Amino acid sequence: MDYLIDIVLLGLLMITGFAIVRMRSLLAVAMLTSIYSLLSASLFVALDAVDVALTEAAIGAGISTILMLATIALTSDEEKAPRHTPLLPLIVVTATGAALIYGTLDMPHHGDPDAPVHHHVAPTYLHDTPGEIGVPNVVTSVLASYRGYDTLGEVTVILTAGAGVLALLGYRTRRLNSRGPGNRQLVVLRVIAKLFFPLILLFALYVLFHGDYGPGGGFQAGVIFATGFILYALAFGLGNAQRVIPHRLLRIMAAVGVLIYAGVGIESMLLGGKFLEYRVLADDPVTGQHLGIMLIELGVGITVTAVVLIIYYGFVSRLHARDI
Amino acid sequence: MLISNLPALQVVVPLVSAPVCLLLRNPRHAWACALTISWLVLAMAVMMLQQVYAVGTLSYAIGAWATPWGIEYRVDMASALMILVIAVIGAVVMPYARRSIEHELHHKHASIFYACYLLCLTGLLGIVVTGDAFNLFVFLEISSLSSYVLISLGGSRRALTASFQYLVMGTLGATFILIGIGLLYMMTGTLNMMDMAQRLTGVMETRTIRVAFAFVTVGVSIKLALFPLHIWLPNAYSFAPSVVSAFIASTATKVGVYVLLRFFFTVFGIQFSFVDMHVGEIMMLLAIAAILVGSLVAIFQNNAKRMLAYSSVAQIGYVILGISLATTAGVSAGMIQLFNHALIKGALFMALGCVFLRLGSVEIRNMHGLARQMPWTMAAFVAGGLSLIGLPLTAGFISKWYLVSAALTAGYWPLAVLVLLSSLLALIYIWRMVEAAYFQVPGTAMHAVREAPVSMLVPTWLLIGINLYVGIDAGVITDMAQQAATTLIGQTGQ
Amino acid sequence: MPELLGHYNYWIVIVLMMTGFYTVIARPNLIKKVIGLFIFQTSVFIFFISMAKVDGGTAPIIEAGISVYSNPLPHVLILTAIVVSLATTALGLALVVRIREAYGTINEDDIHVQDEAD
Amino acid sequence: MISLIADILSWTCLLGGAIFLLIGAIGVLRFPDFYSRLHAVSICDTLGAGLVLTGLMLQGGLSLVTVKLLLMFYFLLFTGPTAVHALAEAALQSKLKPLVDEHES
Amino acid sequence: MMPEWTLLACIALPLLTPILITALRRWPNPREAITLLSAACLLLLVLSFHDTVSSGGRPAITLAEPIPGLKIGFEVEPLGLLFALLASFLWLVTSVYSIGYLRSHHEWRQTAFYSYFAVAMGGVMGIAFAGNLFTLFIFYELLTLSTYPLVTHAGDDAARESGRMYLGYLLGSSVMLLLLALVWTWSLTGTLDFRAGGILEGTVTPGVASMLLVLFVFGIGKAAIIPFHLWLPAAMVAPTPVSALLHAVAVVKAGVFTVLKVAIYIFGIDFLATIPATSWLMYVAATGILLAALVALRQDNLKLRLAWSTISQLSYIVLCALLATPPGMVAGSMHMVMHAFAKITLFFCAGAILIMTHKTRISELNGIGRQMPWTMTAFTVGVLSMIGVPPMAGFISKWYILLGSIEARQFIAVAVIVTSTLLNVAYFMPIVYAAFFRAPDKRPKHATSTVVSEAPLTVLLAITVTAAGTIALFFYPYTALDLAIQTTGADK
Repeated sequence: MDYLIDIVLLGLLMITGFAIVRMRSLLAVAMLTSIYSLLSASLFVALDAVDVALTEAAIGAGISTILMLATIALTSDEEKAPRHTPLLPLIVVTATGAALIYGTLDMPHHGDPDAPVHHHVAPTYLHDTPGEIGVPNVVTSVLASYRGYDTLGEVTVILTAGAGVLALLGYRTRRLNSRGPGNRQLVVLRVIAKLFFPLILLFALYVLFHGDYGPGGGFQAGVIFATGFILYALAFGLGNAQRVIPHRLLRIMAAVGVLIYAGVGIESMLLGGKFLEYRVLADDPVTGQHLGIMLIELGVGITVTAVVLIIYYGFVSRLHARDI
Repeated sequence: MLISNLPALQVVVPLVSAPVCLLLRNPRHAWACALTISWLVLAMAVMMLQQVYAVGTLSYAIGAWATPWGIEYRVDMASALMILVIAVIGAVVMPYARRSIEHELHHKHASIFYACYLLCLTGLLGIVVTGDAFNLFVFLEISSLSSYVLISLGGSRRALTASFQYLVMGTLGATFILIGIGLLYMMTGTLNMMDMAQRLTGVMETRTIRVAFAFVTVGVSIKLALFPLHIWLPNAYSFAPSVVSAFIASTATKVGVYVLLRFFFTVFGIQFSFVDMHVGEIMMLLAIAAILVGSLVAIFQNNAKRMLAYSSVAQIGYVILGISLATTAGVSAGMIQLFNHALIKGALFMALGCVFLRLGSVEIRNMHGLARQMPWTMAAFVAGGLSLIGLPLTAGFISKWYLVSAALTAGYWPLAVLVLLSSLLALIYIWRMVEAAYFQVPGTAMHAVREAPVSMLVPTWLLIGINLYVGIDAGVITDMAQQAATTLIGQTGQ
Repeated sequence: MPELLGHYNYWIVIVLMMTGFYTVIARPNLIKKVIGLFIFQTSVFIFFISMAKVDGGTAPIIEAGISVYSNPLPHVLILTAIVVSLATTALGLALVVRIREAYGTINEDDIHVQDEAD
Repeated sequence: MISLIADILSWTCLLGGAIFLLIGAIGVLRFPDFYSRLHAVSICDTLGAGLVLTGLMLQGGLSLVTVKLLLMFYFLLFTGPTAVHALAEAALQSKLKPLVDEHES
Repeated sequence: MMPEWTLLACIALPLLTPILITALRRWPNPREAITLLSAACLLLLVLSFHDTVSSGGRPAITLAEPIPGLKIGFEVEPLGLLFALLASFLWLVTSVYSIGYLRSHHEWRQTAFYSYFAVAMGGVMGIAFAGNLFTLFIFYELLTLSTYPLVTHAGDDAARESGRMYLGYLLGSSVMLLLLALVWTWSLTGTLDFRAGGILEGTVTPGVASMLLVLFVFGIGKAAIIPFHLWLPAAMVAPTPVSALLHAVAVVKAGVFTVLKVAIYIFGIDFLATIPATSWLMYVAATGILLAALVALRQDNLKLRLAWSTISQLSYIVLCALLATPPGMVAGSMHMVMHAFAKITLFFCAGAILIMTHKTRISELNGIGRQMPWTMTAFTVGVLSMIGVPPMAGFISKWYILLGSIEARQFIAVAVIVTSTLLNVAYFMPIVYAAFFRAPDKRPKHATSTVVSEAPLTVLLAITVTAAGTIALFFYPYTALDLAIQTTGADK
C-alpha cells in the first residue's frame, strides 16, 4: 500500500522536475520548486521521516520560495534560451546517472530490514535513548545530543548565511515607508494576519518545546516563528515589522543563539565534562540531558528566527529601495 | 582542562568568537578580536603538535559519546601538520589585514568580514580535526559558505560572478561528497572514519563502494581545484580582497588535499584506492596536465594575481603528483610541498596586496620600475618567486628536491624531468614581474607611489623568513611530513 | 516486492538528482542554476531518507508496543543538510540580486560577454 | 455496526472530496480567464478539502488526531478565502480585465 | 687567523662589499677604492691558503644542513685553490681596468655595476671552494643571477633580449639537467660530497653512469658545450670589463672548473674512463672546437670573434677532462689558467679600442697599431698565446694537452687540436696584420680617428699586467702546475 503512495509521489516529483527544467517563466518555476519540495515533504512522511518532512515543508516550500520570488521580483522573470547546445552537460549528466545506477546494483533493497544501516549504529540510538536521554523522539536525541556537534555546525552555517546576506544586500532602513502598501485593498489580509499572527507564534513555541515528544525542534520552530513575522511584514509593510522586531536586534539574536549553544558546550567543559556533555549540567544525568537539549534547541530557534528574518529583510528592503 | 579538551577548543574558540565579532560594530575592535583569536589558535596548534609528538594520535569524544555513536575528534601527525599550516597563515594574515581591509572594504562591512574570516578558519580547522565523515561535510560547508562571502567582498563586480561561480561549483562538489558519504553509510552503517575503514573490508568488492569512492574523489577534486575542475579558482583568487586571496589560496585547497588523503588512505585504504581503483594513474595524469596547463597559462596572464592563481593550479598538481606515487617518499614529498606552497603563496599574495594598496592595481604593465618605489615589497615578492621556482636555499627547493627524488626512486624519471621543466615555466612568469619591476624605466605616475606600511611588510617578511629558514634547515618540516606520511600509509589495511 | 523492483525508488531518485544537476550545468540563467542546485540537493535528501526506511517500521518516536522503527540517523543528517541547502540558496540568490544590479542581466552568456569587454 | 456506518460515511466523504478536488483542478485548467479560474480554485479548498477532512475525522474517531484535523479545518476556513481574495485583489491592482461576452453587453 | 675563518672570509668578503659600495655611491673615488681594497684583500686571503694546501692541508667548514646529509659547506683543495687564485687575481686587475673604462666611457649605474660585480665574484669564490656538489650548485646559480644585471647593464631592449637568452640558457640547462643529475646522484649514492676517487663507482651501472655524465656535461651550461653555447655570444652586449672577466674568465671557467670537479671527485678518473659515454662526448667536444673556430672566422665584430674563440677553447678543457687520464686533467687545469690570461688580455684590448675609437668591427681596425701601439702589442702577445707560440703561456697548456691526448691514444683529439691551432692562426693573425701593416683608411668623416691616442692609464696598466702575466707564466708555470698535479695525484 505505502509502496503505491511512494510511487505516486515519486511520479509527481518526476513530472514536476521535468517541468522545472523545461519551463521558461521563472515565476512558474519558482512555484513548481515550492511544489516539488512540498511533494518531497509528503514523501518524507510516507517514509516515516516526520521531522524532516516538517523541516522540508517549512524551509524548502516556505522560506526558499519566498526568497526565490523576491529575487525574481528584483531581477527578471523571463529566461533566455541557452546559446550553445547542451550536449556536453547531457553527456556529463548521463555519465553521472549511469554511475549511480551502476552503484545501486549492489545496494540493499529499499526498506530491507537486513540492510547494514539498520544493524550497526542506529539500533543503539533506538535502544539507549530512553535510558540515556529520556526523550521519546529519537531524532531529537540524536540531533541534539549524540550528534549535537553537527547541529552546532549547522547553526554556524546558518549564521554564516546571515552574515553573507548582511554583507551582500545590507539593510536600508531610511528608505522604508512605514505605511506599507495602500491600505484599502489590504483590509481583509490585515484582519486575518492580526488573527493568525499570535497563533503562528504559539504554534512555533509548541513545536519548539514539544520537539522532545513529537516531530519538531529548534529549526522548525525558528522558521515558523520567522514566518509569523514575515506574514506580518507582508500585511503591514516592512516598516511596521521593523518596529516590532528591529534589525539591530536580529543581528544580536543571531549571534546570541550560537553563543547559547556553544556556551552550553563550554559550560559542560568547565564542569569537568567533555564539550557538549550535557549530563554534567545537572546532578542527574538524564535531567542534565533534558536541560542541555532544551537550551540548545532554544539557541537554535533564536538564531534561525533571526537569520531567516535578516535574509527576508535584506531582500525586501532592496525591493522597497527600488520602488521608491 | 585545557590540554584534555585541546582538540575541541582548537575549533570551538574561533567558532565562538565569530558571532562576537559580528556584534562588534567598530572595525578596530573586530580586528583586535580576530587578531587575538588567530594567535590563540596558533598557540593551541603548537600545543597540539607537541601533544601529538608526545602521546601520538589524540582522540576526543565530543559529548563523551563513545565512537562510533558520537562524533570523534581525531588528531594524528597529518592533521596536526595541516592545523599548523592553517594556524600559521591565519596568525600571519591577521596583523596584515587591518590596513588592507581599511583600504579595500567599506567600513560597515569590516566586522562582517572578520566574522566570516573566523568562520572560515573554524570550518577549515574543523575539517582537519574531525574523524567523522558527516561532520567533515558540515564543516566543509561552513568554510565554503564563508569563503563565498569573503570572495564576494572584493571590490569589482567580477568578484560577485567569481563568488557565484565558486558557490555553484562548490555546492556541486559538496553534494557529490554528500552522495559519496551516503553510499558509504549505506554499506557500512557508520559515519566514523576509522570504524568505516574497518567495516569496509567486508563490502570492499561491491559496486556501490566503487561508486562511493568515485563520487567522493570527484567532489573533493572540485574543492581542491584539480585540473579539469579548477575553473572556479582563477577568478576567485584574482577578484577577492588581497587578504582573502592570501588566506584562502594558502589554506583552502590544501585542506581539500588533506580530505583526499584522509579518504584515500584512512577510509578506503591504499590497496583499494591505488591498486583496485587505479586512482594513482588517473591522479598522476591529471596532475601532469595541471602542472603543464597551469604553468603555461600563467605565463600569458597580465594580471599578477591571476598569474599566481594559475600557478596555484600547477602547484596543487605537484602535491597530487607526490600523492599519486602512493609511496611514503611520494606522500611526504606531497605534504612538504603542501606546507611550503602555503608559505610561498601566502607571502606572494601578501606582497601583491601591498602593491595593490599603493598602486591600486596588480596589472604587470603598471609595475614598471616599481622596485625603486617599493623596494621591500618587491624584494619580498622576488624572494617568494625564487622559492616558487625552487632555487636553492628556499623552501621551494626543498619540496622540489623531495618530489624529484621520490619520482626517481619510484622509477618515474620523466616525472622528474616534468617537475624541473615546469619550474622553468615558473621562472618565466615570475621573471616577467621581476623584469617589469626592476629593469624597466618607471612611468611618471610611479613617483607618487610609496612603500607599503610596516604593519603589512612585517607579516609578509615573516612568511618569507620562515620560507628561507625552511630552505636552510628543513629538518623539522621534513621530519613531520615523513611521520605524517607513515601514519597515513600505515593506517591502511586495518 | 519482486526482486527486480527492489531499487525502483533509488532509480527514480537518481533521475531526479540528474534533472537538478542538468539544470545547474546546462542553464545559463543564474536563478535557474540556484533552483537546479535546490532540486539536486532535495533529491539527495530523498535518497538518504529512502535508505532509512524499514518495511513495516514507523517514525522513530519511541512508543509502547511498537518494536520496529525507521533508522533515525539519516533523518538527523538530512535535517542538517536541509538547513545547509537553505543557507546556500539564500547566499546564491543574494549574489544573483547583486549581479543583476552590477551587470543588468542574470544570463551567464551575457555576463561573459560583458566581462570580455572590460 | 457503528464502525461500519462510520466507515461508509467517511469513505463517501473522502470520495466526494476527491471528486470536488478533481472538478476544481479541471476547472482551473479549462476556464477561460483568471477570475473564473479563481472560482474553480475556491471549490477545491472549501468543499474538497472540507469533505476530505471530515472523512478523516470520522476515521479518527474521538482522539487527538480529530482535534488536530478540526484545527486544520478551522485554519483552512480562514486562509483559503483570504488567499483567493488576495489573488483577485492583486489581479485587479495590476489592471487585469475580466473576460466578458461581447454579445450580452 | 684560523684557516676556517679565512675560508669563510673568502666567501663573505665579496658578498659584503656591495653594502659598502652602495653606502658610498655618492663619492666615486672612495667607492672604487673599496672595490680595489676588497679585491686585494681577497687575493691575499686566497694566497694565504697556498702553503697550507700544498703541504696537504684541507681546511673545511660546514654552514648548514638543509636536508639530512645534504650539507652547505666549503673545503679548499688544490684545483679549487688554483681557480680561486686565478679569479681573485684577475678581479683585482679587472677592477683597475674597469675604473678607467667606465669613467672614460661615462657608463651609467656604475654603483650597481661594481656591486653586482662583487657579488658575482662571491659566487665564483663559492664555486671554487664548494665542499660538495650541492653547495657548488647554489653558488653556480648565484653567479648566473648576479651576472644577469651586468649583461643587461645597457638597459635597452637589445640588452634585455640577450639577457633573457643568457638567463634562459644558463638557468634552463642547470635546472633541467644539472639539478636532475644532482638529485639522481643523490638518490643513488645518498651523498654529494666531493671525494677523491669519486662517489659513483660501484653504485651504478655503466648505462646510468653514461646518462648521468651526459646530464652533467650538458647541464653545466657555463662550459658552453655545443649546443648549449649560444648564451656566450649573446652575453657580449655587456660592457667590456664584464665580457673580459666574466665571459672570458669567471663564468666560463666556473663551467669548465665544475666539469673538472665532477670528473675528478664525483665520477673519479678511473671510473670515468670505463663509461661508454665518455668517448663520444669527447667527440662532441672535438666537433665543438672545430665548429666554433670556423664560426669565429666569419665574425667581423671583434668581441664576437673573441667569444666564439672562447667557446672553442672551452671545449679544449672539456675534452681534456674527458680524456679521463691524470695528465688530461693536468692539461685541462693548466689550459684553464693560461687561456684565462690570454683571453682577458684580448678583451681588455678590444675594450680599449672601443673606448678610444668607438670601433667594434675588425674591418675598421686598419692601422690601429700605429695609433695605439702599446695596446696592440699586448693584443699580439695575447694572440700568440692563443695560438700557442712560445714563449707564451698558451704553449705550455697546449703542450700538455697534446701530451695528454697522445698518452691516452686519442689521435683524433690530437688531430683536432692541430687543426684548431691552424684555425686560430687563421682568425687571429689577420687582425694583427691589419693593425700594424695596413695603412689606416683615411676617410674625412673619420676625422676623430686621426687624433686617437693611447687608452687611459689604468686601462693600459691592466693590459700590461695581464700581457706580462701571459709571458711570465711561460717561464714560471710551477705554482699552477703543482696545484694541478696535486689534484690529480691525490687519487693515484
